[in-house]
Amino acid sequence: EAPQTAAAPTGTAGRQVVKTPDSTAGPTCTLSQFGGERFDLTSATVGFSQSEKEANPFRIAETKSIKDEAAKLGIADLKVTNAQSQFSKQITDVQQLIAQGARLLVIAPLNSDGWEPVLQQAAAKKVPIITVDRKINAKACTDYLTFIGSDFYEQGRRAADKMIEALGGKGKVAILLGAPGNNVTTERTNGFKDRVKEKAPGLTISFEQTGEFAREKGQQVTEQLIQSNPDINGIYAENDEMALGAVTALKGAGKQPGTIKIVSIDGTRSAVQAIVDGWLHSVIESNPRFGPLAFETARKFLDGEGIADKVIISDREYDQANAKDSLGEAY
Amino acid sequence: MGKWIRDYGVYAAVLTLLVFNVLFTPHFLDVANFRTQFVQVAPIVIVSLGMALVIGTQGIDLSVGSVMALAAALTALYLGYGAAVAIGVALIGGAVAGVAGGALVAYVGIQPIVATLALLVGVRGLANVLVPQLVEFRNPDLIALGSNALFGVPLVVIIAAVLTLLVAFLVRRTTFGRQVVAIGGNRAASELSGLPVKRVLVLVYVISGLLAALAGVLATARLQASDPTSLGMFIELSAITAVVVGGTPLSGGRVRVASTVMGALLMQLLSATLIKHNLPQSWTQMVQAVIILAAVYVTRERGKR
Amino acid sequence: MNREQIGRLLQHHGAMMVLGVLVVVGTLGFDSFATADNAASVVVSSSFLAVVAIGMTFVIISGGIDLSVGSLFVLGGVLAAFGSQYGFAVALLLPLAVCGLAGLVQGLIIARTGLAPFIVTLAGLLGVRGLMLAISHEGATTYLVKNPAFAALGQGEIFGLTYPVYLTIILALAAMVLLQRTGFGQNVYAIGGNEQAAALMGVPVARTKVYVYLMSGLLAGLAGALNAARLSSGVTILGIGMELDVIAAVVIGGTLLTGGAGGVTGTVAGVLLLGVIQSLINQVGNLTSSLQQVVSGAFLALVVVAQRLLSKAQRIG
Amino acid sequence: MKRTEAVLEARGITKRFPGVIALDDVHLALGAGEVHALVGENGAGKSTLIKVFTGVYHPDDGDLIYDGAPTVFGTPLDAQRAGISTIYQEVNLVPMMSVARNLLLGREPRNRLGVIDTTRLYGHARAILREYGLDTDVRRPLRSLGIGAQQMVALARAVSVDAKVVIMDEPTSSLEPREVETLFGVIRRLREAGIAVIYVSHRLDELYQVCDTVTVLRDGKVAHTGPLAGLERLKLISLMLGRDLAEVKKGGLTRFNRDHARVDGAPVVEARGLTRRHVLSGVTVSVRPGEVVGLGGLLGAGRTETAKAIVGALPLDGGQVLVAGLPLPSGRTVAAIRAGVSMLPEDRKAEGIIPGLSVRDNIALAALPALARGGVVSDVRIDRVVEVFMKRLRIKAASPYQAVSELSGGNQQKVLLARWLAVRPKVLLLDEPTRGIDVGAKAEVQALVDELAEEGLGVLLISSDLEELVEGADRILVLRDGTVVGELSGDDVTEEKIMAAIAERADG
Ligand SMILES: Nc1ncnc2c1ncn2[C@@H]1O[C@H](COP(=O)(O)OP(=O)(O)OP(=O)(O)O)[C@@H](O)[C@H]1O
Ligand SMILES: Nc1ncnc2c1ncn2[C@@H]1O[C@H](COP(=O)(O)OP(=O)(O)OP(=O)(O)O)[C@@H](O)[C@H]1O
Ligand SMILES: [Mg+2]
Ligand SMILES: [Mg+2]
Repeated sequence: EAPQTAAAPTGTAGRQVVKTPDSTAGPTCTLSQFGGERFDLTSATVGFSQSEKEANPFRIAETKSIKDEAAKLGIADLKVTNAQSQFSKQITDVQQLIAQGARLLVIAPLNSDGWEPVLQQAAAKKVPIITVDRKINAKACTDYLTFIGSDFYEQGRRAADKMIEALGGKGKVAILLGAPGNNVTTERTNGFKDRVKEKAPGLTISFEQTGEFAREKGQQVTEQLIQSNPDINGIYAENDEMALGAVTALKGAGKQPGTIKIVSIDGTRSAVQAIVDGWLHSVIESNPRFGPLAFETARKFLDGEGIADKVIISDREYDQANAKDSLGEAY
Repeated sequence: MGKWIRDYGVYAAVLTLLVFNVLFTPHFLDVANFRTQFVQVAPIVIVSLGMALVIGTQGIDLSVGSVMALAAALTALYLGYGAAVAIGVALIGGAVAGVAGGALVAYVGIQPIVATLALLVGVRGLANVLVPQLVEFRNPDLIALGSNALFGVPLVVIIAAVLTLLVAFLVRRTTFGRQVVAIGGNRAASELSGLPVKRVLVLVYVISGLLAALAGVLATARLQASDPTSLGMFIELSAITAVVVGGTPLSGGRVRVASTVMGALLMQLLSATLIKHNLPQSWTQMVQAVIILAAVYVTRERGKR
Repeated sequence: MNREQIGRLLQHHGAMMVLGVLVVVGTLGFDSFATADNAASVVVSSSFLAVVAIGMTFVIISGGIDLSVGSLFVLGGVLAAFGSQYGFAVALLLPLAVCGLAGLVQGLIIARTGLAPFIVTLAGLLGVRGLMLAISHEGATTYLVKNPAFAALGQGEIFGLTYPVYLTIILALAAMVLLQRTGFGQNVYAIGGNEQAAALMGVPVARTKVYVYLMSGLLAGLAGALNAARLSSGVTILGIGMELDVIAAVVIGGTLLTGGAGGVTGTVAGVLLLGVIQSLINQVGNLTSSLQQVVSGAFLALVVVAQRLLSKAQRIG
Repeated sequence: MKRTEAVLEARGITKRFPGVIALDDVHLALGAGEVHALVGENGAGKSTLIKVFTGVYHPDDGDLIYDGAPTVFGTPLDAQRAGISTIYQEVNLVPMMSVARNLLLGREPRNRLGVIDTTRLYGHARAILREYGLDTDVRRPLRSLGIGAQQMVALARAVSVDAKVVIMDEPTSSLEPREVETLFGVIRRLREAGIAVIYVSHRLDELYQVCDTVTVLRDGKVAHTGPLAGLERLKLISLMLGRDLAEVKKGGLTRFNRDHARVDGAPVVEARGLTRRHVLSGVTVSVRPGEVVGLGGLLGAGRTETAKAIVGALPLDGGQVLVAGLPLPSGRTVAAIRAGVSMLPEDRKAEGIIPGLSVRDNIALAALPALARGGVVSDVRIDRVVEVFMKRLRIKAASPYQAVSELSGGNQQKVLLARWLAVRPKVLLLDEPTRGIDVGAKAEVQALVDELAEEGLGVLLISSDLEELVEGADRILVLRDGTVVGELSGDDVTEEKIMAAIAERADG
């Protein structure tokens, strides 16, 4: 049996769609406000700093999208670094990209805080920074140009909505947390809990343990969970990998699909397939294909157009209704 | 009395945890629970067995987690030729990593911790180059290996048990086992006594590599997916802890197989207890630290470093 | 005799020489390598690792190992950021006090019970990280550095290099003097070389060990605090696996893991070497992340093998 | 004896280890300027008593009186600070540190800034060592020195602190005659300076040369104490062994009884032109079955290296070893042992015993392949072999399962001999087989060597004890600077001739 590596979809399938700003959006940033000068993207050095190894579908699709789009636009000198999940390394990586003469930086930050040294250096050289998928806690237009990505808190809330829908607003839910200390973990947890509190007080969260965003850990924690809390009704996994690990655990324990409702976030091909198979209830998407939007934003900015302080993309959701048809769009 | 605690302290600790759980953890006495704990601990036990041998020679093998990842990658790559071939190739991969580590230690004379640290970094990278991302598979044989049971006992557990017996036999009853311990006790003396020191050292790392690879295959079979990125991350620390908590001194010259298995069980039970009681990560880690220290303290080798 | 001297030189300063070679290669191979900016980024980012590695050098020379430094580093940062709301002094002293205490406790356990440093500091690694998570609400809270004076400690510059670089240089020099020219330093070498003999020669073994781990804890906490000042925040996801980088740097620098030999110069060179390798990989700019790991692993192996062969050559010569 | 004069005094000291009473109500008084011999069989408790004096062990019972007041030394450091300076049985220095830093560890000269003044450190060290006839580069690591030189450094270190009491536990066991003379000079100077010395040695000649008083320990108890002068040698031995004077006299002191008959036949082992840079240059040795060949020479002459080269433990630049006419592959100990060549190493602690293993496992170690079937060991066979040798060599141990590290030096040595005899060698290379073992055990070992030669074993005997060499060997090769400078056989085998062979070349 051949390994089933999910190839990223070609064409425009699954392309990111901007949710905000809509046409009447608030403050914008122009080249003159930012204080840089115009340059030609195709001949400039562009730096992309990836935060984690390209080992999960999200990161693979993200890096690929940036590289593909750069190639498509004819950007000759794209420098890519990878921080291998070490934050200190990412700071150094970006500083070295600046030192190598990068005129534009696209950063997928490992963490939202702690960017002071990079921001100072970039500001001094007037290098615009576009952060993708995760925010940087700093001032848009002064410290960096803009943020393009999903709203993780909102993702958590939407996951809660799905869980409430699945369980009819009551029952016991377990959370498989992401890696501790990670902003994504925090926001997806808070969004979920807040929404549950306001909309379905009958839903109790009786278990929350970290699965570190990894499938095996998700499996192991779920095995312990269903053993000691057999009355659990739903599992909220903060990414697809842990959800799929949970599925393996449920299969191993002889459970039938659908007896425990699982909701997760990301929208990888395997997860969407698992909806089709009945194991997952629904998945909130977190779209990693930042290339087109990032470079379009850069182009607009260099052309003098105003850029919103954040560009929130609209994430789809997959469930029984659309999973089968949307398989081609999942990454 | 002191000696008794040293030799059986880890058993007493496991017993204490069991009693605690029986009293305070719901559904602990279910058969399914024990099954879960044994299944989860099996790969750690297998890795720890190899680690115990390596530590017996006064070495250490930090590369086991990466070797597991390599085995996972190779399994995925060769699954097209059938499960048996894939497992074979994975084991060969583990053995080759062991040869590399062993050769660096025995023939070049690099300290084990450094030699295997280089492997830890490099082999995981290699595994990722081979299989850059998680790959799911549906090979029924491999899945069966991970989830089937014989007389109600999961295959994974049976394999771990058999390997434990095998390694115990190796240590107690064979020339090789004695030589391992002698080399760990005094390498210069062993050399002058005509023991094939270098060969034994290489063999020990090969065994550790093989066992780690097998653990990687089993974990992969259980996960029904090959995940070289995160499989076996930090397992070297769990394995070393299991060995040391079991009373094998890091200074070598002694291998305690049964206690090592107990050490692994202790750590497994501990983490299960903390998960089942839904403690936050911060507490989990602090409690683990205290228990490790306490266990190592009671089983410590008096008068030795 | 001459051969022997060369051999010894190569072993002690091997890292320095490889460093030199790599710098030349980088300069010839990449236009943007030998620029002031790039050099500054390597030096600045290395300085934090170097501070931790200096402490580790003492620990390893004494025949021990300290796996808890990564956790102490992140704890130091979180505490500094947390403390910065109460002023400069708290921001600096709180991490030093707590991390120093953690080092002290580990040192006491190691010295008094004779437990293996590996396992004690492994427990330290877990426990300290747990403490950090507890303080930061499971890592969810990132404290920001509110005190401008403290932030300046990590960000202020002289001649394009930040203060921590100069502090690192001062610390390295002080450590050299401490190691080579004081009784304490001699004691560290002695217990690493032969603990039993050292005890019989009247070296206060237990006390020396306690100081060594105390120092390692203090330096890891200090590095974490400085880093927090630099980042203006107490980032909670730092330091995982840092201990391995630090140990690698110390070993590449020629300090023997068996103890009894080594020095601070080598360690500093080892840290810079790691930084330069990383910078070279970044210069290439398109190695996949997995391949980067293979390269790092192979390089580490290469350096230690070369060192080993050189020291063999020296012994024969 | 006036108690008040004692600098250091043990009153009823008792020290127990699991299973043994190492010291049992020991009394010993040491006066200023007195050189006090402490003797006894292996395991009698000498080292233990010394460790009690120096704060390494704490007595279970009894008092230590130092300078007239009851004292408890918590650590060796306390004892050292109080003025008790010790040279331990095994060289206890730090091999990787330089000679100078070893010598002055803990009292390095400081400069005005309070940091170590390296110039003065080295100058000081050089000056001290010159007094002991040692002229080496003090900046070199200690391990680059021969074991004898290391012992001299340890000695110089101990004496050069301002001590009131200097304790020496077998200081001469690795010294060459000239160094021993230097040492005695030092001891006499100490005596004149009013410093008390405790001197432990198994070499009785030495005791009579330098000691005033003697205390004999037997099984942890004081068997005798009094002035040495006037105490007959045989009487002293009978006190140590706890046997009747008459009985000792009858058995005589002859360690070797065998007639040095001419041995014929082809050499069982033949080493030709062994060469290794800086160590050996063209050493040729052969041993025939039933022959005891002695290797004489000063420390560092290359005797150990010759033996190591023969068993393949030292890589060679040139030369060849033939066993029964067949060449051995160079640098492979396994092959040498399989061919029937075994070596008893000189450094028991570093190269001999495996401390964590039992007596039984230590004995069986080298013979394991022969005692196993298909790689699986046979306990029955091991037990048989172990029993035979423990009996034959009279190894004193609580049981075969006792850890070998708990045995006294002499018994450890016997365990090692047993290890080698268990592989049924054709040639046995013995490097200082009686170093640090008591007269009784020494005689047993020597008798054993005779017996083995009688049975047709070839023996290469390395010893710094000329008397032992002369009485034991049929033929003697004298080494100097890694070359054979003389060969003596028949009536030429005398101490004078050996000395002459060494000296002749040294002068020339
Ligand atoms: N650490 C220990 N544990 C158990 N027994 C010990 C220990 N040290 C010494 N012994 C025992 O105490 C007794 C006295 O040993 P000690 O080393 O004092 O003898 P010794 O007179 O110095 O002998 P030698 O001449 O061989 O050096 C011996 O029976 C020995 O086995
Ligand atoms: N000053 C020196 N320079 C270089 N090498 C030395 C020096 N002194 C000693 N050595 C080395 O150490 C060795 C001394 O070893 P050792 O004392 O074991 O010699 P030996 O002849 O076996 O004497 P013994 O058996 O009495 O100890 C020499 O062969 C030599 O290789
Ligand atoms: Mg003794
Ligand atoms: Mg010798």
